[in-house]
Amino acid sequence: MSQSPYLRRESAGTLASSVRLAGRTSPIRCHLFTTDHRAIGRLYLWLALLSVAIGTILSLLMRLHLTWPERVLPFHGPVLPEDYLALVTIHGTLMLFFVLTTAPQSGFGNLILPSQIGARRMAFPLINAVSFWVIAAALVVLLSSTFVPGGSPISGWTAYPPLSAVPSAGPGQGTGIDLWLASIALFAIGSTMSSINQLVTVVRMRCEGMTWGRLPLTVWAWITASMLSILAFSVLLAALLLLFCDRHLATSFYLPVGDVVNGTLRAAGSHNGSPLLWLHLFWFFGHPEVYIAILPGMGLTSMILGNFSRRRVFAYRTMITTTLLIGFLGILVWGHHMFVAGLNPFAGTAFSISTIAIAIPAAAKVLSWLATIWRSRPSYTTAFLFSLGFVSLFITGGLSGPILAQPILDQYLHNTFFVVAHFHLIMAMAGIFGLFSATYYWFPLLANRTLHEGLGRIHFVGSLLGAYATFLPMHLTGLAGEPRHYAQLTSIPNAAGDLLARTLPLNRGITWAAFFLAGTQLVFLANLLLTLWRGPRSSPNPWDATTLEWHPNLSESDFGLLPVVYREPSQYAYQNGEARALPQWIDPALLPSAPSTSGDRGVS
Amino acid sequence: MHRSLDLLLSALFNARDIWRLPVDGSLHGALLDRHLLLNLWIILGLAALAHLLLLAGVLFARDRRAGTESISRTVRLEYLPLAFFTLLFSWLTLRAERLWALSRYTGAEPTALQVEVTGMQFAWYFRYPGQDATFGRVEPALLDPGAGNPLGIDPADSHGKDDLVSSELVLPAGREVDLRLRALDVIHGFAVPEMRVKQNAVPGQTIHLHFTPTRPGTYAILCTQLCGLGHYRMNANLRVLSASDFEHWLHVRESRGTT
Amino acid sequence: MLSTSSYAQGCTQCRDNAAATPIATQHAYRTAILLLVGVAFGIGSSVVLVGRRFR
Amino acid sequence: MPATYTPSKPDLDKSRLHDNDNGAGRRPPTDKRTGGGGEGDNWQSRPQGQRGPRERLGRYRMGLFFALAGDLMFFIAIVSVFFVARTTGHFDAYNRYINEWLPTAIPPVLWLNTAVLLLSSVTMELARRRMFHEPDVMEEWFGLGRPISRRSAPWVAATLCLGLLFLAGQALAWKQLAMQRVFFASNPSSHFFYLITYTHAIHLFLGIGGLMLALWGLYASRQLETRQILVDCAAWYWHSMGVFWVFLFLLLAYFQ
Repeated sequence: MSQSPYLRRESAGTLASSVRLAGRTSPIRCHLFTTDHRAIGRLYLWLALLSVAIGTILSLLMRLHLTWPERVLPFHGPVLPEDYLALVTIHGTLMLFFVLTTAPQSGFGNLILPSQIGARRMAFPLINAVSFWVIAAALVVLLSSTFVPGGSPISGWTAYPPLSAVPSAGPGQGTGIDLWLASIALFAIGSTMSSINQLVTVVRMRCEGMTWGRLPLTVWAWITASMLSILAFSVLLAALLLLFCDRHLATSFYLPVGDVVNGTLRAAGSHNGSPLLWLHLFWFFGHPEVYIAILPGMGLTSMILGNFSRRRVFAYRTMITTTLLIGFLGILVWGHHMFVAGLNPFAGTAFSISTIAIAIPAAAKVLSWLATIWRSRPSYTTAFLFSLGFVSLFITGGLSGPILAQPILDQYLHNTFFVVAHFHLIMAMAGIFGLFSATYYWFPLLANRTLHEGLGRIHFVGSLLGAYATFLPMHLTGLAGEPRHYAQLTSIPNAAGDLLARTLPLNRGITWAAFFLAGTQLVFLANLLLTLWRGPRSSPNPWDATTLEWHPNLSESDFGLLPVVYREPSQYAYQNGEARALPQWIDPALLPSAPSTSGDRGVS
Repeated sequence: MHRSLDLLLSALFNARDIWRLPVDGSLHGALLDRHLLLNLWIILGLAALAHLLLLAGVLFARDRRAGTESISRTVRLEYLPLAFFTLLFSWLTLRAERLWALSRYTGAEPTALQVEVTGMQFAWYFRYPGQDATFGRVEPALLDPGAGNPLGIDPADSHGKDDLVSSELVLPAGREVDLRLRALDVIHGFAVPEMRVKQNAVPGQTIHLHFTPTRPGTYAILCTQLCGLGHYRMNANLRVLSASDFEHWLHVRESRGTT
Repeated sequence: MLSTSSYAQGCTQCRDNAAATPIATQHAYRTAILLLVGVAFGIGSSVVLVGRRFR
Repeated sequence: MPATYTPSKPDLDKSRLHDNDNGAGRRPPTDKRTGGGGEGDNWQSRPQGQRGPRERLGRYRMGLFFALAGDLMFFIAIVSVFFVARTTGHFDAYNRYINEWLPTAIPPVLWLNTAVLLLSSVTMELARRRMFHEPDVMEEWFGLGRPISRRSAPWVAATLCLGLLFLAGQALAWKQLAMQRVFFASNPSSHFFYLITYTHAIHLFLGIGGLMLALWGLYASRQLETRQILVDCAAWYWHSMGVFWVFLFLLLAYFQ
């Protein structure tokens, strides 16, 4: 393995292509207004990093206020209930849209997806750049809602009307929520454009030999998520439009007759809308959105477990099928958010069954992961550890899903902290672990350097302990009856005060754990900065990976060469107990004495 | 078989302290709790098993090559467990649906006590129909909390004259109650953890919810759907009284109302 | 004891149930849900079919 | 630990050189090779992204189709709300069941508009066909001027005019309704009438932008394929808006 010029030329190649496209060497043009997919991917990741930092600080403020409401924050004064709800809303919106959707789907999607299918660029580079800037504008609009009279909206990321439709329903429900609407509409448009781009890239731009069966599972996840994005975000856009009309054009799609908010009779007379319509449209988007956030993590975990176990991903074809199946079933299950929302009870039963059905492909994935690593002597890199963490969190968070999918149990658990625990484990924490895994794994492609493994391990152990310490006890406070969205648990009158006070000791523990979890992330930030500053240069294919993004000459394909693919990913030849990686791009004719390595099925 | 399962489950009832469930004060709560605890133990077991497999798989090394797949291995490791999960989840869903149908598919008994529950930012109001057993007409335009008419009962309707409006829900133990949930402004969530019920009150809709409180005591009624800045303190008391105490309470309230 | 308010039931409940979900509305919801799901499924399947064409 | 096979020189040489063919030159823009011949000549077996002149066109067309699929979901979402709202009633204070839905009378001019829009689809299809007329393509490739642009542009311009006519007709319809005191906020059914016609009009404005871009491209762009893409995508978009309109219009006319 001679010293490959690949990595040093990589940035040069990127620069060159940007220069060629931008026409000038101004660094702003190169890095900010670039149409190069890697540069755009990096921009997405910076945007997500900024959002996750803000979102985490907001969540810590929420925990602080929830457990010690009498505390006065420096520079702020007392936290009012509406401030707490604004924190909830912006935390949810930031994390779900600007972190869990952009980072795995658009960030790593841009950085890695074209390389993984052997394409030189995305199908529509310009549209790619535009969609980034639309999403960046969405972030700016969202954050600007803090600075308008009334402050940020207080109706949560789900923005149920009439609370979100009537300006008098609370502070922040005036200009604040208008900005929120604008932000989400922009985000929907940007995401749809970016998804179309990815879908076309995968369908049309695969290199020679890259058949559907040979696509890495990450790519399968990305295109399934893209498909869901196209379907779901359009419906969200329609829902937002109707809400906008209700707010400003005196219609009443979501407002019933005789709705009296804050003493003012609204929609008097002749209109009869229903808030349930919003719930239907929103969750038709909202549930696929959850899969958009988590599918890339599932794909990546599969690939990383295979890579570091030096094995073919167990039941590869089934993994592809289950990815698609989760995508399709994901369209069918939105009603499980509405079991107690006033739906026909028969609809509850129907949605319950479709929801339970989705547990089966999810379970298939877990089984496949377990079988892939089973007694395989894996190498414990940080990326692998985070993938293991993903599996663990996915199991723990996922298993409470079937409980919540049973309407009779949801009748007790709906909107309690049990639900908060469930979706934070399976979506937020598993999603973040997937992102960390991706970061540690692909950092050599991001910055030509390798993140420090020792710090990475500390980061992993801290994060895993922190995640479980924070979110496992939430199941218990939820079972004890603690509802979501409560600004405080103390000094509440009536029997409710006693009920909530009982959860307080556990909640204090959760807050401490949350601070520990957030503090651990400082290790990651330190690792990131240290590595960017003076980290070790990475070797061309430091993980002995088999997928195309590690092709040593890929970056030079700008100048003419495209790889050819000969086999599925994660193929290995076993000799004397050693596993040799057979990258997808190596011609079988060039392999020295490889008796049983040909074909897609691997070694049998 | 079923008997022994019941025995096991009842043993696990004492585990309520582990799971921190509040006491159950309703008739249907016992079955719900049992199903919930069954679920919780199953997922705890599955989670533990999966993590054991994960750890064992990582810690006990073997030949890497042994991990390659064959058809029999795929069936054994993937499809057999999947078939098991399908059966398990179907069984749980079936049990759950039976309970769901029991509580939601049919309305309350004709003899059930009628109470109307109205949610508004940020309070619950409870209305009893009074002697004539009929709720008076309400009109949004007549809403006037300052004048003691928070629900907008139409004074022109004779049915409304004897309606009792209370800020706490008082129920007799052992009698089914049929709640009619309404919301004036935004969506509210009517939840009584100790009664194991929860149902959103949606403006523009009247939604029925019925259950039977069995255990006298004072319980919390919460709002579980984000309804604005006062959401966290939108609550009320549910007082479950013995039948005679309830009759007494109703009598006192009614005589106070007419005088 | 049952006397005080046991007569409210009969008609009020059927009226309220009807108010909550008239048959026509139920039907409309069903149509709407099928429409949304059907089109989404159609689009999803055609994406898969398009993918198969471009092997 | 040579766990990865590093490709050697011959390996790299084996990867085929990518031909940067964008349809602008070197090869006729319509491919006449039959395939089945020598190495790499079989068009269909060649890798994605390198199938020659129509490749970029196909990519843009597919992107547009995915976008239109999303757009279809947008309209379907509105239509499904339409179906629900149409039948939703409520009980008033006197326990009467009230359904406020009063069907909005369709201004007759909409029938004319529909005809205009359908006609514009025909002209657009003519423009699109002209872009792929092979004798003309060859003529241009031989350097005999730009007959394609010349023959297609009038049809695009005609579509543009018809599109503007349609929008003017819609504006007339809105004005007629306003004169009958039917506004956006008047009634649940008028909500939908205006919502559907407005959103469709916004889509048509985008389409008109696309047509103007195509018209400008026909004169400004030197690459034939770029012009083909512009006209082709504008045409498919325009056709879809026509189909959407017929669907929405029938909904408003017969299913209110």
